Amino acid sequence: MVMRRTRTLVVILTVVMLLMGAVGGAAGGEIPSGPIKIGFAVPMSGTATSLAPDAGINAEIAVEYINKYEGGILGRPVKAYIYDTKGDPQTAVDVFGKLIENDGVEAVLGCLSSGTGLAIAPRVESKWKIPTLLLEATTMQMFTTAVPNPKYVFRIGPDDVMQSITHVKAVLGKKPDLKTIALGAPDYEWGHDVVSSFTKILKQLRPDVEVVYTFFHPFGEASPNFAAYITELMQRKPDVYVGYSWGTDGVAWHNQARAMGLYSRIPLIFDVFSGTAKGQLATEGVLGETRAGNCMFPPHALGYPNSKLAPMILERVGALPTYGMGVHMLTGMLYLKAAYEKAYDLTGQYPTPEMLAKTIDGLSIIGPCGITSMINHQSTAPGMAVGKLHQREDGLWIMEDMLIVPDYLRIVPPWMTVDEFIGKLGEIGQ
Amino acid sequence: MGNNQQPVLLAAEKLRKFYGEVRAANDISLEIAQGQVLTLVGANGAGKSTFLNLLTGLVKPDRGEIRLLGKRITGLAPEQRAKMGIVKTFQLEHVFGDMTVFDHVRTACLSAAGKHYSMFKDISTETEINGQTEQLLELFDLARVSQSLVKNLGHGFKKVIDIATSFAMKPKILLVDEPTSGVGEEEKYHIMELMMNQIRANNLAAIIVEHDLNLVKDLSNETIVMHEGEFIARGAPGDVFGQDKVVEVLVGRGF
Amino acid sequence: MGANTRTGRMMPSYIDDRLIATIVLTAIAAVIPLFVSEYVRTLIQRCLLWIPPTFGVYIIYSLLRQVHFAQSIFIGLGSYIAAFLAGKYFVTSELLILLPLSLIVSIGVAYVLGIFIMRRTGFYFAIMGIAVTMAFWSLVYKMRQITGGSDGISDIKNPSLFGIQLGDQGLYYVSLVVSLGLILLMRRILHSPFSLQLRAISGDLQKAESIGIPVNGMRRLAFIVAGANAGVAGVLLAFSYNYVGPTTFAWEFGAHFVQAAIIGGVNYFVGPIVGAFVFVGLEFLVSTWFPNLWEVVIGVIVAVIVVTVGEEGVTGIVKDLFGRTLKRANLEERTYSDGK
Amino acid sequence: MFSMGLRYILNALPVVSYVILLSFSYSFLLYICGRVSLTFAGIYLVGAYATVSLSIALMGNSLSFAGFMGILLLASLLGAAMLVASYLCFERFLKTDVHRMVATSSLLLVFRGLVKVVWGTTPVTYSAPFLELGVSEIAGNIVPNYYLFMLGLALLLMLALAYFLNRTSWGMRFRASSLDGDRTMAQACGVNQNLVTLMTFAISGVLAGLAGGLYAPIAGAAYGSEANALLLAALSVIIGGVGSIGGAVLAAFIVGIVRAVAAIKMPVLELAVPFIIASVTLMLRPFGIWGKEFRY
Repeated sequence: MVMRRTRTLVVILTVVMLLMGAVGGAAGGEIPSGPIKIGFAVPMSGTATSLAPDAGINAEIAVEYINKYEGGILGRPVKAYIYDTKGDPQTAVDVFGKLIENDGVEAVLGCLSSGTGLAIAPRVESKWKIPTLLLEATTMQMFTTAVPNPKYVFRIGPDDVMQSITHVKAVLGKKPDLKTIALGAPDYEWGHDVVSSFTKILKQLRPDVEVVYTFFHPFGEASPNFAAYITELMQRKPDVYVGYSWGTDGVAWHNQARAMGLYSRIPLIFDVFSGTAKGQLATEGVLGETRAGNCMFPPHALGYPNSKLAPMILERVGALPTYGMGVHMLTGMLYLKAAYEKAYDLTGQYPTPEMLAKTIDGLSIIGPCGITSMINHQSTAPGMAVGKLHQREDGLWIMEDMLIVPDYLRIVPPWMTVDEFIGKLGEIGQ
Repeated sequence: MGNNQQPVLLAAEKLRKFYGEVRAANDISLEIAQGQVLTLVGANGAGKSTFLNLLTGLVKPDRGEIRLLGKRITGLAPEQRAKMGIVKTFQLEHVFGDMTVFDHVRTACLSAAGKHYSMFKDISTETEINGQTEQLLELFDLARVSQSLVKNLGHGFKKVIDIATSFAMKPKILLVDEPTSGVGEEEKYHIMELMMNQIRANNLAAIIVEHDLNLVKDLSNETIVMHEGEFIARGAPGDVFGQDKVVEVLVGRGF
Repeated sequence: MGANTRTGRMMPSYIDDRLIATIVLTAIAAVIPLFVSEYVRTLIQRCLLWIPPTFGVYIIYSLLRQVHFAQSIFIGLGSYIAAFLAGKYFVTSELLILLPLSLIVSIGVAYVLGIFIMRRTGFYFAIMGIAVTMAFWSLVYKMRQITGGSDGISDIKNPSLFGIQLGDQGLYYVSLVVSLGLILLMRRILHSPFSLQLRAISGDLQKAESIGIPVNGMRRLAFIVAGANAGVAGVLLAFSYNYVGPTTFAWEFGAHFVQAAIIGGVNYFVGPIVGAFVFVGLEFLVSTWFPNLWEVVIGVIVAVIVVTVGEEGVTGIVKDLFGRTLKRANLEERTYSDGK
Repeated sequence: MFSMGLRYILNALPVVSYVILLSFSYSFLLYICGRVSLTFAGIYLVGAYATVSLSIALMGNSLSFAGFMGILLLASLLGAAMLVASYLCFERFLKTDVHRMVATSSLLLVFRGLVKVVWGTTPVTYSAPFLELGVSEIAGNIVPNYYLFMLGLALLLMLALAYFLNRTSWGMRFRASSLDGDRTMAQACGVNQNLVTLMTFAISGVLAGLAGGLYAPIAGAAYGSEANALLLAALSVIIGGVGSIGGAVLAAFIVGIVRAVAAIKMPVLELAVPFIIASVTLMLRPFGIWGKEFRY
């Protein structure tokens, strides 16, 4: 009997211990100690680098900012794993594999070009299942054909239609009496996409405006000569020129167009990415946009977090505005921070990747571009603004006379296709 | 060794090659029969090497014709002519330095057998070729260095290797460009002997360019003197070297 | 066999050493995925798939002494064949169809390109290679409707073999088998009459012509062999990324194989294998330790190797360090004096 | 028709000018020393960055054109010094052409990597000299005076080099050592080969550095621009021929103008067209339009 009782006691004790262990395990939602690992897959060599300059430094800045001014995530410092995609989609696949499978990061920010984004997004959804915030990768294919029902993939930066609607509205708003327009873009997928959606939307809203000249210049040639295009452009004499050249292309375009007098000969110029380089900034009076991609810090966002971010960028990169990688990355980090904290608050547990991904969607944060929300895996600011560039006394370029296009005019609702939405644009505008 | 009963093997007709002002070959004609050994002498720049190169096709003539056994070969590439039996050895070092002696000769054996594109066969299974190669190495007294890299061997060896390689092509006519230049006195005779033995044994035709007039007398009983792209004398070496103009060309310039 | 008459030693004979080394290395490659993380497996797979194109560069370099920058054409062809047939316009994902098809296309394209590229040597050959690669690149880049332009073709599903859908692990083993097969084939080719005569061409062009070697034809065939290797690897590379973009056609990509071959050492048959592993491994380490210095590190390494040991490469350095040990495994087997 | 032609020529000027300098920088080295060296493209990159950084540092917003010329001079001297240093420390140990090609092309990687470390990859630009010179109107075409200045400077340098090579005793020594001449003979006649080689590298460096400096105000100093410069220069040498000054100028004009024409008339071919021309040239005239037959 004694034996038996002892045995029962042992069994009961074991069960109790196991139960306690299980409860303890469940309550193991305690925040793990040590730094939180976040991966960055950014172009740091190859052609894309000259276009998305200093992406690596910008990643460091974003992490430094979070650690220094935001107290990390859930009190844990962020440890960044920054790798080079060389701007090449295939290398990006390798880099993501390394970040996720080898280093065990909890979320990844990365991929600038559409190609890189398209290469990794399906893998993230089907295999890796780690929250991934794409920086740009603006192609419409992303959430229509590549990953139609995203769970883990998010995008910071506007999609092509969003930005084109903003651009068309801005141009029409700034110059209502325009008759002719010319468009120029770099010769790669994004360039073709934005030009075609711009043209489509323009035709919808103002069928009478004629596109007199469209050109696609070689992309990322690093020391291009645009004289032929500029001459042709001046001969066609459009009322408005909308240019999408960016990175080194943008710098070269800006220098050459200014020297050849393009800026004084065409009534309105919308240089979507005004030259962003050390030593040479924008041109007074030319239109620019506030999308994070361009980082003309809008005046209303000069407080938090830009008052702290801007000096960091100036110190490390030496140029402001810079191409928006730094801004994107900080936006992404702020989303992640907010998602971790919200998920933890709601469940009392340290979030799994799945919980994290679910939480990110629908979040709103205050970031470098003002209030920004993640709607249907797409980060948007309440309004994308276009305004005239102006250099302040202290040397900082800001935007004046801004025209803000609100979200409901830009975001394609989930129940509509892109074409339907564009077709309805006229009505919605009323 | 002149054997004029044999049919004409190789015929050159009015070959001309000018390099700007320089007349390297000025309407040269020549016929050579099987088994006939000619020596070619002349001062530097007389056009001897150019003449040989014209025959092998390394240099394209401005005009003129070359026939092998009556067949016109003027437009053919060097490698095609080599296949047909016109094989040249070089004056300067033209050897495959990174190969072993064995491989060097074997390359030519393979080429003669037409096995250029044989990619999937292990070379060690080419027993026939390897046998031929070993035989040639024996004949030219190279067997003991067969595994040495060619570039590590002396000048004399390289000459012999070059000649042995040419023989691997089973030539009909051998064009020999200064086989003994830059070789010591003693080796010279050794090399010549090795080569002449084989030429005679196979009853080959040969044109030999040589500087050493004593050697020329031993080599053949017919010699041609070349000057400024033209043949200025032809005949038995003893007779030819007595002629005034020949002395002027050869000796006068020599000093 | 002069140099190899090492009889009376404890070691087994020459050929057995090599066989043992091959078997051991293959066995390691075969079982390693069971023990390592998925990422390391991917990395090894990448190395394996880099070997065939690097061998292509190696053949052109070690036999013809030319620098072959145009490998990316054939990688690209193979990749896009896979992307079109197994991805965009789904026809088949059967490797038994895709691999031979890519082989045939690569050979055809290499034949045509070889007609004019291989007529030139030295700097001109290198630049012609780059020029032709650029032409292909811009063709693929500009045919946006078909190739997807710079966005490429994404979400290519894994292929099947004998009708069985392969997982990532299955793909690894296919890569291993294909790469091993090509290595053995290359070994055979490098010991063939063909490659002996190619070495004659690079040794002395005039002499080669004068012993009747059809220089242009043989060079072209060498180019075809190099291209075919890359074409086959291209198919598997496309599947290993599940993505194909025009950067596969970029000449910078082709230049990587030249760097890998140089690092490995073009004097040794194992050079390309060592080169592929070292290059990919180096990329892994550098991107971890100095993500910003990739170009400097790889540039300095290649430059230093060329200046100090030339064609010997890492293999040569390792051989010098551990000469005796490696001699037993016969890793020092040189293409340059292979006995007979 | 004529005015259209003129327009394309004027549009091509900046490319033409820098390609003249750059391609001759390469072909001069190849011609005199018989050395393939791709380092010149790295020098081009350094020249561009040096010019722009010095301009920003020394001149700020107060431009003086003479000051800019001084900076250009400094940049070209820096280029010469770097190329000579690269020869002394590195390139002279390279034995064969294949080695030189592989090693110097990896040196380019090092150059661009170091540029990234020093300057980052945000382009650096200083276009004041470009803007300050203003524009001219030639037959209805607007052309910045800076383009004309570039072309003038490039042509002037080429003329000076032609004079130097053909009319001076030092030039004779250079030509005696070249692929054309007989190096052993030159040595026997007391031409100091080492000195000639060093001077050739220096001149080549001056040309490359100047090309970078001259073009920098137009496109900014940008990471990665050396690859493009290298390809354009190499293609021009193939088209024009090694060692020929006339060939360098002619090829630069061809490359520049066909690109300008293609940009407007056939944008699909803009990037490919120099390669196509080079390939055709190689088929029809293997040693270039103006070149002589060399070993290369």
